[in-house]
Amino acid sequence: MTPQPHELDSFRKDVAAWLAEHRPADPGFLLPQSFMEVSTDQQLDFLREWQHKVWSAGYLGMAWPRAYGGGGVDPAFQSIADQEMRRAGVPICFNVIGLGWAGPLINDIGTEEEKSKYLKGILSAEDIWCQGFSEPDHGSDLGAAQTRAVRDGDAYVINGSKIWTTMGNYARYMILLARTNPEAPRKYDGLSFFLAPMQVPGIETRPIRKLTGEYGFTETFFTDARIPQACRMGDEGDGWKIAMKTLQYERGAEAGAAGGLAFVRVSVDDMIDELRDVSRDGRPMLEEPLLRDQLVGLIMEEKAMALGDRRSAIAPLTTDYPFSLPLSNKLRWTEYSRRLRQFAVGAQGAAGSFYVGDDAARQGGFWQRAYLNSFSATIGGGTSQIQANIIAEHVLGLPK
Amino acid sequence: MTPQPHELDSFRKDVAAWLAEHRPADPGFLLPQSFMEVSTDQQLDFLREWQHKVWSAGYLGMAWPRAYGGGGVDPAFQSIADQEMRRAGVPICFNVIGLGWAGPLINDIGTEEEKSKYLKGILSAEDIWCQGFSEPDHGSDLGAAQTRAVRDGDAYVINGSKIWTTMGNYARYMILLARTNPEAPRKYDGLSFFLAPMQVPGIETRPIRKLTGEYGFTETFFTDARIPQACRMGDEGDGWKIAMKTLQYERGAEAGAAGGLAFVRVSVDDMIDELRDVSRDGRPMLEEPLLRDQLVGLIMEEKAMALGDRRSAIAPLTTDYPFSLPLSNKLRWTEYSRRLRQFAVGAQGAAGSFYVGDDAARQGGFWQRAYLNSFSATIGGGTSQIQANIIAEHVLGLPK
Amino acid sequence: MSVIGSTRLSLGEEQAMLLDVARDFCRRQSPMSAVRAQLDSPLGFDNAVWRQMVDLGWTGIALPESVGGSALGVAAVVPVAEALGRAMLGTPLLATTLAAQLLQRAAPGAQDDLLAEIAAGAVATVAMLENEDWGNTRYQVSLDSENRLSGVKMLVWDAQAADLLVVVARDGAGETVLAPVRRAAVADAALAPHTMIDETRRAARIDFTGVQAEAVIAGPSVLSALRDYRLLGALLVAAEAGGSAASCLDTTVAYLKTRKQFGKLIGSYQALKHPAVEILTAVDATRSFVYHAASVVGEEPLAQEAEIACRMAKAQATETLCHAGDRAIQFHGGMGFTYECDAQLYLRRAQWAQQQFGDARHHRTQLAALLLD
Amino acid sequence: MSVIGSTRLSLGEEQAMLLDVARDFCRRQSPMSAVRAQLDSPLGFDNAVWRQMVDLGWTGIALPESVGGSALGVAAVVPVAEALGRAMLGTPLLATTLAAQLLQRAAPGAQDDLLAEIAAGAVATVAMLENEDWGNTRYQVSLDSENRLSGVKMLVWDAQAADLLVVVARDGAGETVLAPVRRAAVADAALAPHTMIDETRRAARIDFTGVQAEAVIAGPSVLSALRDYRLLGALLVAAEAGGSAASCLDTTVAYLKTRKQFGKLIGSYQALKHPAVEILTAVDATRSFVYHAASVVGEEPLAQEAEIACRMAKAQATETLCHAGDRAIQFHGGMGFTYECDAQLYLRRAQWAQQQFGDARHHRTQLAALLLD
Repeated sequence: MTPQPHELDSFRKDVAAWLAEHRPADPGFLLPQSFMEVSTDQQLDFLREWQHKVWSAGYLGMAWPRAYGGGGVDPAFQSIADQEMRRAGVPICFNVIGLGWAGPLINDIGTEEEKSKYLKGILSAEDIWCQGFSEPDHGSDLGAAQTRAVRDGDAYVINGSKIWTTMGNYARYMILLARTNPEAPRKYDGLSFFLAPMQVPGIETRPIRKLTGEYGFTETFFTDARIPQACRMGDEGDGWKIAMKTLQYERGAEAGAAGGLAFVRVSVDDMIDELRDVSRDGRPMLEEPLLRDQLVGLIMEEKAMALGDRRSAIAPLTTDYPFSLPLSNKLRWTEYSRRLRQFAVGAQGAAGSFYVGDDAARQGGFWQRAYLNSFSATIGGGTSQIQANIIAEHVLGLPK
Repeated sequence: MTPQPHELDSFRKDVAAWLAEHRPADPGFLLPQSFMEVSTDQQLDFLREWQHKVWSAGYLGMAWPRAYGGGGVDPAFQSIADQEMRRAGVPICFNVIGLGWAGPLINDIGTEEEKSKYLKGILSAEDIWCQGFSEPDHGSDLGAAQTRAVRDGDAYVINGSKIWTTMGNYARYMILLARTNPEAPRKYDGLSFFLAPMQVPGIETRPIRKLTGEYGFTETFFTDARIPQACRMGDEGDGWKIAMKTLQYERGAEAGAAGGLAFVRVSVDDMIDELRDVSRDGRPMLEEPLLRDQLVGLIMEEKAMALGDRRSAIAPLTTDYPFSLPLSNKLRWTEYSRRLRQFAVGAQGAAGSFYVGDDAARQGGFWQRAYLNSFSATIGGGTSQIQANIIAEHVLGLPK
Repeated sequence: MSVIGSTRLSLGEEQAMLLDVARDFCRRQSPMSAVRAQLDSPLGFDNAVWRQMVDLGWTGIALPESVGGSALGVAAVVPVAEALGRAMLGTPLLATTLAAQLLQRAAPGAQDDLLAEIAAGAVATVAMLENEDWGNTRYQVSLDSENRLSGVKMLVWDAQAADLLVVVARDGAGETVLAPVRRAAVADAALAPHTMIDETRRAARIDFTGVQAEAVIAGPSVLSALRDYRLLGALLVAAEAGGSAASCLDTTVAYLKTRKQFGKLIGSYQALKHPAVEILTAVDATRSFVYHAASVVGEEPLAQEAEIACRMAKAQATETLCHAGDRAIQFHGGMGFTYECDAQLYLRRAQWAQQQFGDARHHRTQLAALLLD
Repeated sequence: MSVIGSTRLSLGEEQAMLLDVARDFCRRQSPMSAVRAQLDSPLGFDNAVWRQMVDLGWTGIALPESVGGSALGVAAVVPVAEALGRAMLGTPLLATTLAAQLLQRAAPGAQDDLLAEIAAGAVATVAMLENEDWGNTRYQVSLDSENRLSGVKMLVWDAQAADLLVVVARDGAGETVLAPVRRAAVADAALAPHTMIDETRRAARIDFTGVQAEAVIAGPSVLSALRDYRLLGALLVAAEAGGSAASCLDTTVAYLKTRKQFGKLIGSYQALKHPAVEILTAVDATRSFVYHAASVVGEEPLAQEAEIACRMAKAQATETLCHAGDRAIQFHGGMGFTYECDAQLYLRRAQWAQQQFGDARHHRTQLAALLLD
């Protein structure tokens, strides 16, 4: 039953009111802009409490079944809640691998038992999930994964290592892609998919220090780690198919995700507001013609993306290359974000050479750290170069 | 015997004086900026006369043997003459395939007979030469040439076609790369090299209309055209090696070329001078901050290339990648020229939408045509994309 | 207040229908062979095609019903302009539409006879520019007390085909006025056709000295109408350029899919495929800006939101087409260097389009003031 | 007169020797492990290495022989700065050289005692900046009639290691003066180390309130010396950044030659190799500008030719290193995102370097006036 516009309107008001009342106070330390930036216990505790609060208020997992902690309503409500959270600038709902990847997958193809066991903990932030796809030697080439899972009685014995495991040191579960059949003729056919517990002997995580100097990812080592056979999702050999499936949910509530703010989108607005008082050559920076023109360029770029979102909903205006806007979304946004942040550091003058921890750093070094962190998005999830290949081949139809 | 500095100085003064006295008057029609732009009989006659004059004065082919029309002096003199011709802004010496490619080759590896027969006509501009390397289906991939040369008695029978033949309709001779052995295991080994006459039955040229609307190139068709066996240079199968050798002479007199101005180098200086009186938003264009900054960028780019020429002569300052400056010269200059000319068209405001032939076009539409013609250099002689590959592989050592 | 501002973007039913009809019409009437057939012609278009466009009502799309128009606003001309650009079909539709807008906005209701002629197919154009500077608003062409003009205008679009010329002039008091003039009142010798870099276009230099104006339109609405004219001109050129950029990309992509070098389809090289993706992104941005502007140009005079939108559309479209045209030549290799290859048509169109109604630098400078001050 | 201007570029014998010696010294003394060992250290450099540099005479390269220098001019410091940058070796050599230049140019002959200390290895630095604006020349830090300072300076390079601080201040009459101050005269609590984005660098905020100056240098040569100081600072940072950009490129190229993805060395993909070529071209341009500037900074005060050259060097170096550092991270993929990968060192250095002595926008704006007006 499609919700009525007036229902949605009144719901939007409710969310806005709740957010206005419950938005957390500034904790006094920099909050992560994305789930890939959770590097201290302090940040984790804060975000866990916030997500629990959002869920308790009924604004997370709204379209998931009530039986598993969800709200059982139309996804349109969740989309509105997400929009309002973005508008209000509240912190992220950080359990993203659970909310956006593992949860929707379990909802979609999981057994009754799996649903009962996992879904509520994802929403409540009790169970943190991580992802074990990438391996040190294979970066963007997921199909080449070498981590082995060997059947032994009612268990699989795992050996190998995974890298870029977000919150691997905090996670209770991992969605794991491992090779059950190294002899399969096509490398993709030898992979299987697991909902693996992290607290078993033989699994160790080593924090990876990011270029920012902080943490947030781990490398995960498996040494004869035994996980129950029941952890396997689908049949042996279905791993690649299921892993690809999990990537579809990223597009938000309408696609099955639990919702919540997955990352803070930094806007050119924020930057201009923040830099209004910077002085250049004795005058306000915003009077400098070259800088003004670069700002116009950034504003136009961001506006073009916002307008693209609108246009993509109007069929006659997307006839040439219908997949162009959705498939290029990641490339456009992540590269824009990187350049925006890089610009913001450069625009600060001498203060741009300070870093997080310096009293004189603007906004505590926010832009400096944000720029360094921006590469997680231009590299992770398929580098920008690979994204460009995908668009060239799948949108323009150019040869491989 | 290395010439003394004072000899060179005094020679430089002589050339400058001669040029000041003999520089041709404005002919009233746009002159070609390069030998690839000779599109009318009027232009050809003018350039032929000019080259003959330069040669008669002793300022062309100075380092070639006196016996064949040259001057028999050190190449340093020719380099100075070339510099002065560039400085004076006189027209080009247009018979470039002869002066810069075929001539040096004949000097280098030609027989006594070949030298006597060909060299003087190249210098005097009596014999125009053209080049037959590229073919319609193979663009930059010279090694794939398919034009056939089949030995028949004391002749070769040529069949096939060549494209981008500069002045093919005016030329008396062609340096021709043709396949004598289609069975050779490596495609490069089946090619032979010819100094082919153009005025024989079975050779026809079709002018190619350039994007400017003008001519300057032809396509050349060979239909059972018989050329004497004696035209072959080197042995059968030496074609690729000899063709590659001809490319080395391009670097000027010191490398064996006859000298003379091969093309007019358009500078940012010329552009700024020309655009000083353009008005924008009611004020002089040169007061506009964005445009000023773009000009600073172009000035810096051109200055960096001029400085690079100086630096490349100082060994301790070229240690990292010794071949970087020489091997990237073509890419840098041709791409810069394209962008400079594109900018010059754009900077003109409404007048930039006029073309050659319009009375209101600035400088008779010079920049518009120059921009369109600039692609001959970013495409011909190996596209910019191929140049970048060459630099990546041969300078940086990146894998193929 | 966000600098991003309004993100309104909608497409009305009539607009959608016009987009559909116009693309179909252009596909049938204007294959590249037809475009090339007009490159040397005096008027630059096929009169039979123009008559069909008139019969389809396209000259009246933005005119009131009272003069025979369909009152859909300039927003509905946008999809038609885009379709014309896509097919590189040169007709006086843009010139005529813009001249009618100028008349209508400068003297609402007062020029209905002329507007009715235009809706019925009379070709109209505006004579505004006097030098290369689109930012200039101090006109030298003057009107004496007996309504006689003197002075020279340049780059008058489609002057060769025009029935009616709207001349921007200053009167004896130095005020900016509009003077409609019949083409018949201009001696043939006073009209000198320009040689355009875009050979699908026609324009002329006209010496109006001694020409008698039909009427004089004065008053404060003239300046406001001229401002709207410049902005709507920028928008329609942007819409058309966006269409041209889209088909330029298609042409380039088609070549990349079929041409082989070194044994591989050249479209498989990242040095060509990644720039093609960049052009696609720019074409997408152009289309978004153009239809956003079309969604906000409803009011008269144009609101600031509309001004921002029109300027963004023109700045984006201009840079996109210039880049797409330039790369089209390069990526076609030797073929791209020939007159025969369609790439040159787009490059020339790009050079023309960037110079109409102000280039990207001009609009970006204005945008900086609108967005940041 | 050509806007291209002078293209003088030469390398004297001493410069060539210094280049050779410095590259060799840095290669031995500053492998990446040594650089990393200093990232957390209070002073940011190894004092033993610094002493060797002093013993090699590097602190006196540009000082007169009368104070124990070798009188080779700043031109001869350029190859050393380049070598330091290439090895990412952070020492107070640039700070000390520039402080000595400022003293020497502001009061020729009058500060020979201090200069002799510097030539002998005393660390010196300049306290000039008071806010983020390199274009600011109106100083708030003031000097009272008893030569006591008040006010706060920021971004004082190597303040933690300095023996001598040259404070730029205004006197009671509002004139700009220089006040040399012993580090010992500044209370520890008045010096707050900055946290730098480039962890090889040290700088501090210093509250000079109540500090007694050793002397006061006044007169018209102060402003001229400060102008030269800013330009020479730009040049030395450019030289150093050029060295860093060159080794950043080497690091990236080495990775592209060894890392495989999808079964191929990633350096074979044009999406990576062509940008690497662009960086190479920019590194080449930087080096040319830097040595050109070194070839024309002979005169005191600096001629306009030298001003243009220093600004071009800084503008080019800044943009080159920012781009090279950014791409180094991206092209190293996941590895580039780690602290362990050297790419981050270059990116951080780039962010630091662009902010010292004015960024590219600042210098390009000045260049426009110098070249076009």
